[in-house]
Amino acid sequence: MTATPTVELPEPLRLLAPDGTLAEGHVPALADEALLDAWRAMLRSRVCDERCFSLQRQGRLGTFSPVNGEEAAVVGSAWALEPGRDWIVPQYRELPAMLRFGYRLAQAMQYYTGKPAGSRMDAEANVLPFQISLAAQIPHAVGLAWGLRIQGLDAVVMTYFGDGASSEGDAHEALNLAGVRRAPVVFVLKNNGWAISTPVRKQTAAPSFAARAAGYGIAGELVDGNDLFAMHDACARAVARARAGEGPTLIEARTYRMGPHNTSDDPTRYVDPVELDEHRAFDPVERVRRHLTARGLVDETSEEALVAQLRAEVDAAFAEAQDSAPPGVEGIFDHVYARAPTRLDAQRAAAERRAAGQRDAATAREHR
Amino acid sequence: MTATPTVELPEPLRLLAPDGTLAEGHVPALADEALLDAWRAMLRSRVCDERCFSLQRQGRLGTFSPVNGEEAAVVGSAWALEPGRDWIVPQYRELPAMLRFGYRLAQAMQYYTGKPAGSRMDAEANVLPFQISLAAQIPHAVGLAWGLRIQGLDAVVMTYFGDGASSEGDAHEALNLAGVRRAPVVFVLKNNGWAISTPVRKQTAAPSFAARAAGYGIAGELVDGNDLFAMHDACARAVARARAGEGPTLIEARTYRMGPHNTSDDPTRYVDPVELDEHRAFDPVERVRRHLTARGLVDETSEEALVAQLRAEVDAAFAEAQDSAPPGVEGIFDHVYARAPTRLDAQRAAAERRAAGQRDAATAREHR
Amino acid sequence: MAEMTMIEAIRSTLGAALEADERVIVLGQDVGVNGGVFRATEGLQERFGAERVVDMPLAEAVIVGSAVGLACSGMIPIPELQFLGFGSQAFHQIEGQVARYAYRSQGSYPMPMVIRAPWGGNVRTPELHSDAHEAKYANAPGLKVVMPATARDAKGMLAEAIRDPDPVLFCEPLRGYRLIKDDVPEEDYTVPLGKARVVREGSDLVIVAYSAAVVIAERAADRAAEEGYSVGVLDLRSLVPLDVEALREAVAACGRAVVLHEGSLTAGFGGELVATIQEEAFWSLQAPIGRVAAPDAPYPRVTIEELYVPSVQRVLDAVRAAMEA
Amino acid sequence: MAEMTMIEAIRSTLGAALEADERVIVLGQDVGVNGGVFRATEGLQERFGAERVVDMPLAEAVIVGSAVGLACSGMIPIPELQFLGFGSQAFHQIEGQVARYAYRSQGSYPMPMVIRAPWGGNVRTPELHSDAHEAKYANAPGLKVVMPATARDAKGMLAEAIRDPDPVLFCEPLRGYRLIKDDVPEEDYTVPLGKARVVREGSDLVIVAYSAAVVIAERAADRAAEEGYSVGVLDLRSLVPLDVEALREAVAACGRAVVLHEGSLTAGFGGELVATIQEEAFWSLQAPIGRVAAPDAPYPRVTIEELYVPSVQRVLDAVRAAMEA
Ligand SMILES: Cc1ncc(C[n+]2csc(CCOP(=O)(O)OP(=O)(O)O)c2C)c(N)n1
Ligand SMILES: Cc1ncc(C[n+]2csc(CCOP(=O)(O)OP(=O)(O)O)c2C)c(N)n1
Ligand SMILES: [Mg+2]
Ligand SMILES: [Mg+2]
Repeated sequence: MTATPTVELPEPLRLLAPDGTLAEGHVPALADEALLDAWRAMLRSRVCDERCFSLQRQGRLGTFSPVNGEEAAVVGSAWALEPGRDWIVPQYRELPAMLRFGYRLAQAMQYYTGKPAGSRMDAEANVLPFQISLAAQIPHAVGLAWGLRIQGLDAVVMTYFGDGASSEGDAHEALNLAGVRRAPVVFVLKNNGWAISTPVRKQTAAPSFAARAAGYGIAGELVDGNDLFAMHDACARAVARARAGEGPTLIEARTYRMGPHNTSDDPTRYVDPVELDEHRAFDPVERVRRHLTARGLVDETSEEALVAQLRAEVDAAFAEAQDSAPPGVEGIFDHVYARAPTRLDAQRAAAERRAAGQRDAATAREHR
Repeated sequence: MTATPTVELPEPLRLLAPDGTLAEGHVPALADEALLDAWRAMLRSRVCDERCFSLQRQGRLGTFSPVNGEEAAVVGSAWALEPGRDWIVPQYRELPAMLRFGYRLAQAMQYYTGKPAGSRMDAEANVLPFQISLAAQIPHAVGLAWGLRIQGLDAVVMTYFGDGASSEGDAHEALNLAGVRRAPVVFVLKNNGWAISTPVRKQTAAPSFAARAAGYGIAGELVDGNDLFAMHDACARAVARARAGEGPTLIEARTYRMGPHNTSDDPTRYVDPVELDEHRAFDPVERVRRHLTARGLVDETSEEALVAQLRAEVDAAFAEAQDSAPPGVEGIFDHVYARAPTRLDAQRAAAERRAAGQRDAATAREHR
Repeated sequence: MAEMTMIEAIRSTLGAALEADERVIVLGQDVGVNGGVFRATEGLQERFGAERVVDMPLAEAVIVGSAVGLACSGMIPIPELQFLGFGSQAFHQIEGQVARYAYRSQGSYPMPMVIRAPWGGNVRTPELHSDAHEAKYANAPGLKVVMPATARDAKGMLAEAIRDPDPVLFCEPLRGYRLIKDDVPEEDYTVPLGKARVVREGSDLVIVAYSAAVVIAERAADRAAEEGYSVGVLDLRSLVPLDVEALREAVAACGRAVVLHEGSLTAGFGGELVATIQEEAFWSLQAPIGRVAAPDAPYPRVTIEELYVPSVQRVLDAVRAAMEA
Repeated sequence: MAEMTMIEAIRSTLGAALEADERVIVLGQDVGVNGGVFRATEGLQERFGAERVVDMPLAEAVIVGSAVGLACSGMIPIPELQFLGFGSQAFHQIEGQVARYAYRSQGSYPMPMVIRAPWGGNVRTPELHSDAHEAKYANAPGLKVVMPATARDAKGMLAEAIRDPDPVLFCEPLRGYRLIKDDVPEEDYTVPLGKARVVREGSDLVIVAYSAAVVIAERAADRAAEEGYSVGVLDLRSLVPLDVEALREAVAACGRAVVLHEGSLTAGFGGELVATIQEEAFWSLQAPIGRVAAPDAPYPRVTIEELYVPSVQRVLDAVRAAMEA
């Protein structure tokens, strides 16, 4: 009758060993062109991280949060969905997933360079914008999934959040509502060990976040988040359940943040270098590389060519973002309301006069 | 590796059968004078519910939420604590627990008649006031337990909330923090089947709230909330763990709200009378009565005398509350700040002038 | 025309909106089977089913937050806060998400949402249920804040708010639910947001108010009339958009004003009104603009709430003070 | 005296408070090992241990909510919100619990708490990090709201806020953390809450400001001086308590005022200031009081934030408008 304080938990699902060998008898659903596409997305992410970091150091980019170390968690999950049909609701560290669903790299670069257009979504994109307010997107994901289902679409929504964000009330309220409404959502909780400087053991006493699923009457699974195949496999099953009307799943992707929290962070203040080194052995990109190399699908030469191409892609995107001038006064006022109060229009007119170098005749006028 | 959607859950802990017989071999820790004291508290609660309802119907009392049906859940848990040492952090439906820890019935009557003094606690009372904001008290309970421990006291804090309140973000954040800090808290989640008109199946898809404990790395237990002995037993174990520094426990007390949500509610709109009738068979007061009668500890005559005495107690408390005049202007201003802004003092002075029938010379003056 | 209470007016608009547009969905605590704790949604679940009038778990942040997602999917959600005071639990979703999602997404995801919320004092509710929080929401750019004072406006403004592509916080005065009763056209109509209503003209002074306080303003104007003062009453109807024009005209015409609201004084919406009036009509002002508001104290328990909520007498005192200044 | 940045001043007060009183406990996200994302608590965990400078889970409501419980137990908690914008996640705990717990319990449970929160624009932060929410908190009776503009005040007012038996929201301007640097006494001292600071006198007009905007006000006053206007600057220091006396005196002396704040205009704290000034000094006023504030739009992305945050030029324009009115 007494539930013991800590439930004995299974090891995370792992299908691809760190040395690149597949689990006995496992035939990955992620194969052929999709697999290579996923591989490219992982490499693109690395290339983008590197490039953005150096641009930020040169003062040409704003705050940036790298994906570094979490490529398999993000790509494996997102590749279990169907572009054009399903949706991505991100936090801020899941660019590869967003790119697959219609967000463009040049938009990301606009976002990172602080331009409002970086969060404008193309009509055909099935992505919500980056979310700065931690966990606030999780209720949105549930509502989105619910609304799409009401409209007869059998879309699945995948939303991401971190071990830190999992502590917010919004995470709880959303997981619970998803259970009640059997909303077609896959919750990907990327446990990367850190919330800025806060290690996961200070975040929760739970031995696993996946264990929370039972408290909402939903499916839960603990997965090696650095294993592309395991992530894809678990998420594909979750997507199938969601699609079939069997409700949501909480996936805990055990991964590790290999770099700083973001460009303002100095992890040497709090990350034990020995621990960091240990985690390097589980690098998700390296693992897939080993696997693909062993299967003869990639080699050093082809990867070099690919990386060069990805660099060019990233550079082109950055250049495109650079070329788009930041907005003027309209960037402050457009879209705040669809039908703006007259007072806001007056404020806008005043701001336009100022921008045109005209002095305000009477400040009061702008408050109309 | 996959956690199945719904964890198979044990039946609630039950030690006292509805017919009043004890589980084979169980020797209740709640015995002798403490048991009779608990019984009196349960009866007092019933008497108080009845009295308050009729006073409210006469327009002599404000909004009132009866304990009706949850007496064992409240009394069994609170009697597992030690008065003078431990603390109660209530929602609003746990008067018997508060009374054991220094809150007085006359204060409760002041509260129900809308007098501010109803939430002033005596110096020796170890109780926080009634909390209207659902779940907001749960973080308080954790902080209180934490703070008492910092100060070297080995007090245990017991906090109560409902199945409805359990959906609030505050509940999650507090349970999680309690796990991290191993705070000496016993969380008593009274699942009475309803949040006003919302049945628990619309509140959550979880088969049990106790299952949430695993997601916080804390102990959890599902208990028959209409069983005084089971509640006491589970809570006594939880208190012992907390006292020993082994951290918090989440107790789900499965009970049933036998009456309306409060004096403004009309449950005939939404409660199936058949369901309600079924639950009557599990009445917690009747169950203890049967047990005590079988053991020869109470009989009809002694109960009649007791009820008469309790009625007198409640009436005296109500009379005392009636006698205490509501405050005047000071009731608005006292205690808002310990060091009030001068502007508030000016507002107070103006209010006093008004109360004295004087017209305000200049309204502006009160905003100083 | 039919005489209707405010609650009936609101119910009828909700029914009409659910009827007219499949995308409309009503969600909240106890809005379904129970028809809302004040019966604003009574009968709607029976008419439109449990998928369109939805009883939600007890969690304000996800009631509002899931409405954001519903709107992203193309729905028109009408979440209900059981009381405005519990909007604080959803404050981050309202000010941080609902209010700025259209701006954040540069128009990709508009938020055609109406958050309904009852509030207001002198109805003997428990703590936190009467709290006036409108000034906090009026300071959340991207949101509109509507505060009707009549059944007629409640019906027409709620209809307009539902059609409006921007998110609206629609605050309903508890005191008015059953007490406010007026002639309401039976047909469908809308009342624009941001157009104040001249309740009565007055040549000496104008009292500016909104929601249930408009009745207090009218009574004070009556009493002032007995003393020979011609006092007008302006019902703002919405705080955002604010009818700056109407404020200017009303004060320019008479040169004196008293602003009135139920919430506490400091940083209450009265400050905004005074500031706007003096920006717009400074040279017409013949006396300081009076503010009548609750004191800077929490809403008290019911035995003393009448000492807290601004009374007719207090407004009258302010009128006299302005007239005699 | 030593020249100190604002962040150093704050750190020194926190250290002194932890040193002086065992009941003081600092809690928040990343305040421990990392010393806070802005290093406000750097070195404190090393000095006072992880039980007194506590890294908390990422959950604002329980950071503040557990501080309520800590206070009930007799502690003096100093919770940190990593950014004021994320105070919205804890809004129900701050306005509904912290602010009114002493009142609710009729003095049984005072809340001697200081909630520290950085905020403010033009520092190239991501969305929501710069938001000015002070008006919303100033409208939460029971709470005090402190907004220092100098390192000296930051040190002395934080010390006072910690000693003050009432709960205080202590807002720290991000822009000032390292840029604001002034002479700070090395010894322990306090600066009272509710006493404004006359930054400079002026016979033509006074600019009323607080926090990082005081520097903007000073620069505008300099520029106005070049045009021959004698412009004073009043630093409010705290919004609650509000130094009504100082406002009256400042405006009575010169007859003209401009109020300035970083947050958006409508229902911003400027409204309160204008209303108070005209209540107190109506007959001295020679021109409408100007308000300079951000527009009624969300805080924008970094490339255009300078178009949003009130500039020296805008304040100067408002000064001229008032002088020429
Ligand atoms: C509601 C809220 N609180 C605080 C912050 C400041 N903050 C930004 S990122 C971060 C840590 C996030 O950790 P986690 O959720 O684990 O995500 P990760 O960065 O590891 O991907 C914090 C505290 C925020 N953005 N939102
Ligand atoms: C934060 C908040 N939201 C809404 C309410 C309105 N309300 C009062 S009681 C109640 C239902 C509570 O249900 P539950 O938590 O199960 O407790 P019970 O009344 O069954 O004991 C609601 C919705 C409130 N008081 N606080
Ligand atoms: Mg993390
Ligand atoms: Mg319940």
